[in-house]
Amino acid sequence: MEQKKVIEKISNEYGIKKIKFKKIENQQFKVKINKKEIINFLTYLKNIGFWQLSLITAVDWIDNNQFEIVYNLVSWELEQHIIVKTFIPRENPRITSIINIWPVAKYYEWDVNEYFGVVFDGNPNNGKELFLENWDDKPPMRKDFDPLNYSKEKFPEKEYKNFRMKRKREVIE
Amino acid sequence: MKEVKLFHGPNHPGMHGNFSVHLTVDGDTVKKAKPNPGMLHRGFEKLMERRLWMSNIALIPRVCVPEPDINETVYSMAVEKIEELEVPERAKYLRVIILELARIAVHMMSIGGIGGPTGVYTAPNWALNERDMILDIFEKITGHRIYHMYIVPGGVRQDINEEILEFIENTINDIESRLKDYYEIIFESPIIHKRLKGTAPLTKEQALDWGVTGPGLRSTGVKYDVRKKFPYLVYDKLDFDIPIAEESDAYTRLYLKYLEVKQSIKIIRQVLSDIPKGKVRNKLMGTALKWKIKEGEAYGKVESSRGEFGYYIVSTGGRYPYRIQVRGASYPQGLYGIEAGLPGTRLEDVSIWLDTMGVCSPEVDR
Amino acid sequence: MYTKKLMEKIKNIIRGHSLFMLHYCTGCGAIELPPTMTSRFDMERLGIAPMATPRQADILLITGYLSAKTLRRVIYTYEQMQSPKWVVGFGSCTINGGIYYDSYSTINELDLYLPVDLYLAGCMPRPEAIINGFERLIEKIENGDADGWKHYKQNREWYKKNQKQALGDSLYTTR
Amino acid sequence: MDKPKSNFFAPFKGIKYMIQKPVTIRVPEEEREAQKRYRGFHTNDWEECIGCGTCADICPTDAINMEKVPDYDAPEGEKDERPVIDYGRCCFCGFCVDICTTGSLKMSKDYIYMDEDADTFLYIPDEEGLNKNYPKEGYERNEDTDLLDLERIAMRYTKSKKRKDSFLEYVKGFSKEEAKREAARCVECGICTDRCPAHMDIPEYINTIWDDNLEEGVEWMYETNPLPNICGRVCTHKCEDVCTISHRGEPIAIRWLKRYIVDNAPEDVYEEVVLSNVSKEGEGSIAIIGAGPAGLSAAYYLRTIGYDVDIYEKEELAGGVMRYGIPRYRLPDEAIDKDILFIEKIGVNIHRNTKVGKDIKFSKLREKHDVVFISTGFMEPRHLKIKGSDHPDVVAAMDFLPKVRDFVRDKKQMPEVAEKVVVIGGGDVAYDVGRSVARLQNIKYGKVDVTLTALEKKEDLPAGEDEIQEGKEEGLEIYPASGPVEIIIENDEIKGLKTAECIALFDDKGNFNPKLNKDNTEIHEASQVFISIGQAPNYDYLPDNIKEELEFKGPQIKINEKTHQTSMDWLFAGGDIVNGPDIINGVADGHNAAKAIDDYIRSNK
Repeated sequence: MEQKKVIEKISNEYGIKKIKFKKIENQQFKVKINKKEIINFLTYLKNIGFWQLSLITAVDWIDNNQFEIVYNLVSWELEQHIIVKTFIPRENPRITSIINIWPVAKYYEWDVNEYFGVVFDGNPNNGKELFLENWDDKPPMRKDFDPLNYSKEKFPEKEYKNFRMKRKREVIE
Repeated sequence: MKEVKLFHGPNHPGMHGNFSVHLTVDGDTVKKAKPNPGMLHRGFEKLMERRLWMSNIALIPRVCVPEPDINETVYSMAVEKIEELEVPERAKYLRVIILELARIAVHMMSIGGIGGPTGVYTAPNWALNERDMILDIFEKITGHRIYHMYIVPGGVRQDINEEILEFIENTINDIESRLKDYYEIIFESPIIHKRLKGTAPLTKEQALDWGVTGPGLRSTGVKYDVRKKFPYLVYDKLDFDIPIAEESDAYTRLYLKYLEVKQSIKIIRQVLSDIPKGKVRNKLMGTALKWKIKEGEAYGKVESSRGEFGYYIVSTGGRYPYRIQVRGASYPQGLYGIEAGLPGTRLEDVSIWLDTMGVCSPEVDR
Repeated sequence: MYTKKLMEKIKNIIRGHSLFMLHYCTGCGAIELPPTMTSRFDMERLGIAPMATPRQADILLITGYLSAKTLRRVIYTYEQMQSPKWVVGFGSCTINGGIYYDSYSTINELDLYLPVDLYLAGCMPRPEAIINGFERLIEKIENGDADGWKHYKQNREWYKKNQKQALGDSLYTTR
Repeated sequence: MDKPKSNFFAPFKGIKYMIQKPVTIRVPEEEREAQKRYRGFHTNDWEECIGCGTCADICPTDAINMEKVPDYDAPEGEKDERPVIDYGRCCFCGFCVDICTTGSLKMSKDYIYMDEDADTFLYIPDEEGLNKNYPKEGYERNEDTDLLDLERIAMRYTKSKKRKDSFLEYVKGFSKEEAKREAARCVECGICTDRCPAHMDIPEYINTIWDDNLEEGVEWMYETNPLPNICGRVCTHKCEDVCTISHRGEPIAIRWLKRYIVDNAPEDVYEEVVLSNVSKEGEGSIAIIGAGPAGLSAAYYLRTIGYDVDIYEKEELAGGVMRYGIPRYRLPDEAIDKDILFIEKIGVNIHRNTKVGKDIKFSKLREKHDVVFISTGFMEPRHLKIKGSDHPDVVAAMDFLPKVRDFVRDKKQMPEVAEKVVVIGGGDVAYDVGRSVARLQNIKYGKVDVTLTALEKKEDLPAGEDEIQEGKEEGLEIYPASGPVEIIIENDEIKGLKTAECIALFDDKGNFNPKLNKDNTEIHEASQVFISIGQAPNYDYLPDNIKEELEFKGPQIKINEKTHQTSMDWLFAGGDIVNGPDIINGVADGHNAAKAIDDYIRSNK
């Protein structure tokens, strides 16, 4: 289906008229949604054909003191990709889990929880370790975490011994 | 009987890659499974934020080791979407050549990989040679066997000449001439039939619930292929079929890969005859040290050998990406799929399950 | 005395000619091992074959980067292996962190945690380089120069200290 | 989908391969050469490499470090560093080869290296290669892989037809888009900074254009140069001669980018930046004689430290050679005014029309101020002593150029120009004269007839390349390698200039002593001759007792290079009367003198 028609359909059926869609390319568009609306909106999208949840991710907007939670949905029937975004505050970040809509969201949310520290209410794995082991610093994907410093402290770099810069050969007179 | 906890991997001959599954078994039957990823975690997404748009090209192929080119392509495509950068037609064809060759290489590797859990060691000895011949092509085109760093935003790094085109043609002819032997020696082999037929079944509902894509989903009858539904590069101009099956088991999934190899050869043939002349790269403004990408975000996706592979890129208009998230193609089956799908499987089939579902640990861990 | 030395020499020659490589893929370099093992480059010509279990293996190949999480497993694995045993560092990452030098989850210098007998340059080394590397290792074993495992035994304290720095005090348990 | 059926005999079908050639490559007995484009270990040609460090900047793995080469004095345009590659980091992407500014760094086909000692993996690339076997060349950069932008953005000029009778500025300046494109080519190596006499932070201010942050650009500029409007137009741009991009392409238009920043930074921002530099730390007062580049530069930096500064300028307008020497079509008054305005705004007093020795006594300056800084420049013409050079129609450049500027500025009387003119000299000033004369001729007669005669050969004319090119467009004819012999005068009127072929400029000892071949002469018809063979200083403002105490070397004053003092500790000197030869050197000299004066005053308290 054409993007315009899909957008029209969503705007008409979903009720809230004010949603602003923005085209990224012919088969991809994005939309910003209020945090409270997110469950309803995603449920609706799944019902109209966006069956596949491609990805849940987060972006740390440290200057605005916000986290952006991004849901990527694909419909191979409508042949459209939609990016749904919502913003939550950076202090004590919480958002409702969507594992009841898409079971696979359990791991995407766990991922975001581990790397950003965002708590998904309803997900049983909040605070547990998945990828990392014995992690002892702030969530690593946050913007204020510096991986190089951490690496230097924990995993020392090699110091090359016996190295002496020498002139390899007489450079032209 | 008493339940026993078993660590399947990371050092296990049936494990492809550095990945571990915690199994709770009752006798030979798996009762509970918990994936334990992260052995290959390198924090790619964080590292990319610290590197220039160009320098990232060196980093990203390492996200998925067996099939690095999809990373370069999808990163470049997402960047091109944000920057609205045109790619020359010839470069698109060249990218298709690389991607399809890579698909053949990976499928060959998974056909060979089935030798591990089943004990049919003919398979790896044959199939990996096939893969190596493709690596020879890669070395000729890009200058390296595994990590090509060939596809960059705006096109590809180097043009190829007639000699290389001919070399590709000869190699795929050579591979195709042996495909019949694969059919007979591997797919008609009674051992493979005994071990794979009916093993590790997957229903359509399961596949949709877990979010499986690629051959896994197609083997349950859903005809979803990014190349057809969200055409990129020049796939809409090429003539090829998407093989699908109705009932999914380990054998079907493996056989689908074999059929896809045939389709890939067909695609490469078309590309070799259709490839237009012209330049291969549109560069961004200035030197690579100063490249900037416009403000915005985009999700680039391609059909990898294991399904939909995507990069979500956010740029704030600077010299470094603001945020990149990798959507590994085997992320759904590699994590949630294991938890939901493995219980009920017999212990000796766990390796087969992981192998034919195409769990690629580096892209899950990132 | 002489007979002991002679015996050692003969033992070394025999050891060098039947090496079992632990089949453990720790990083991306592992992708070049299948061609090396199978028909194209066929490392069995040199008497090297993959082995599934650490207790029967002689060579531990660290194929590239090691995340801290893997390092813990690799240390268990190494300590399970029977002496004499050899470690081969594979590619840039094992020497000085490689492309992941600034990663929060991968180690930089393998030599701090395990004794390495041979390093191969490249990212990643080609099968040719691997086979040449194995030849060199065999040579070293025959000459009795490859004694990393002795070094590990003698300097256990030092290695343990480094391992603890990277993995925390709970070296053998996870939280 | 039809699935294959199980067949008991299927596996045996592989038996036919028993009689075929095995696929195994028997490494190490069998050596396999890498493919043509293979990215193996690096090689580096030390003669070509200039140590710019661009490879280290692009490296995704931080594998390349620039290390100083001991006992190596790098020539101009080169750094004394060379890359060192850490194969414990390198990922063989080849970006360093793609971006190498000189093409010295290459990759070989060599790919096997192993060692038990990890310390041997740090490698100083040279032609021998890592295995010391002079490997074959592998990966090569080409146009597609190149990561530099080699083509300069063309500057837009007024066409020669339009500009030939106009004194309006003919260089139009970059638009925003053009400036950004040009700025994006810079690789930030900093070799230009080393070369610039004033050591301007060129990469930093170019970067501000790319980042759309001109305010910071102005800040960077005023760090080292308080006359950016002027230097952005008429600087001799030594920096561009050494630009690393020029090894394979066209150098970055550093001068025009500087001009872009000052022309386009918003006025209020500009003022804020300049004014905020002033501190109130220093106590003392300084007299500066001469408001030329050195004087103004010294005044600005002394004032920013907090000193009271008075400049005494004998002319009606400040600016010295910039105001009265350089023609207006190259340097409009607005640019000079803008720079001087800001210098005055921060509190520098410029006493115009005040000639020291006449309007104010030198001894009084000495009383009023703690320190006197002289920077009066070379404003007097140097005379040529040949037959006929005392004719009134023989005009010196430094007498003529101020008149032209006065004419253009106030529409005063037009200076006399004849229909046929010869200019003796081949430097920038000679071209200034020639092109000014051409414009005046166009206004007066509607056609151009200007001939330049230079001692130097065509390839080493001292004038800038664009000057020569643009002069040609405007109708100037140049006769290189011809030395003046005689100005032919008939009936008290000039008929022409007789020149002889110049064989050598210097004698055996290396002193300037042109040798002329009197057998090969030429006569250039003209009724007016301009002489532009250099300028001289004028020290008549200095009282005799001070002049006696000063030390001279030729026409210039000898100073202590570190402290900028003359033989009297309170008297400092700078600019052309000490160093020369162009504006940017004057600015640098003024800045250094300011620092020296500051040190002197502080140490005396």
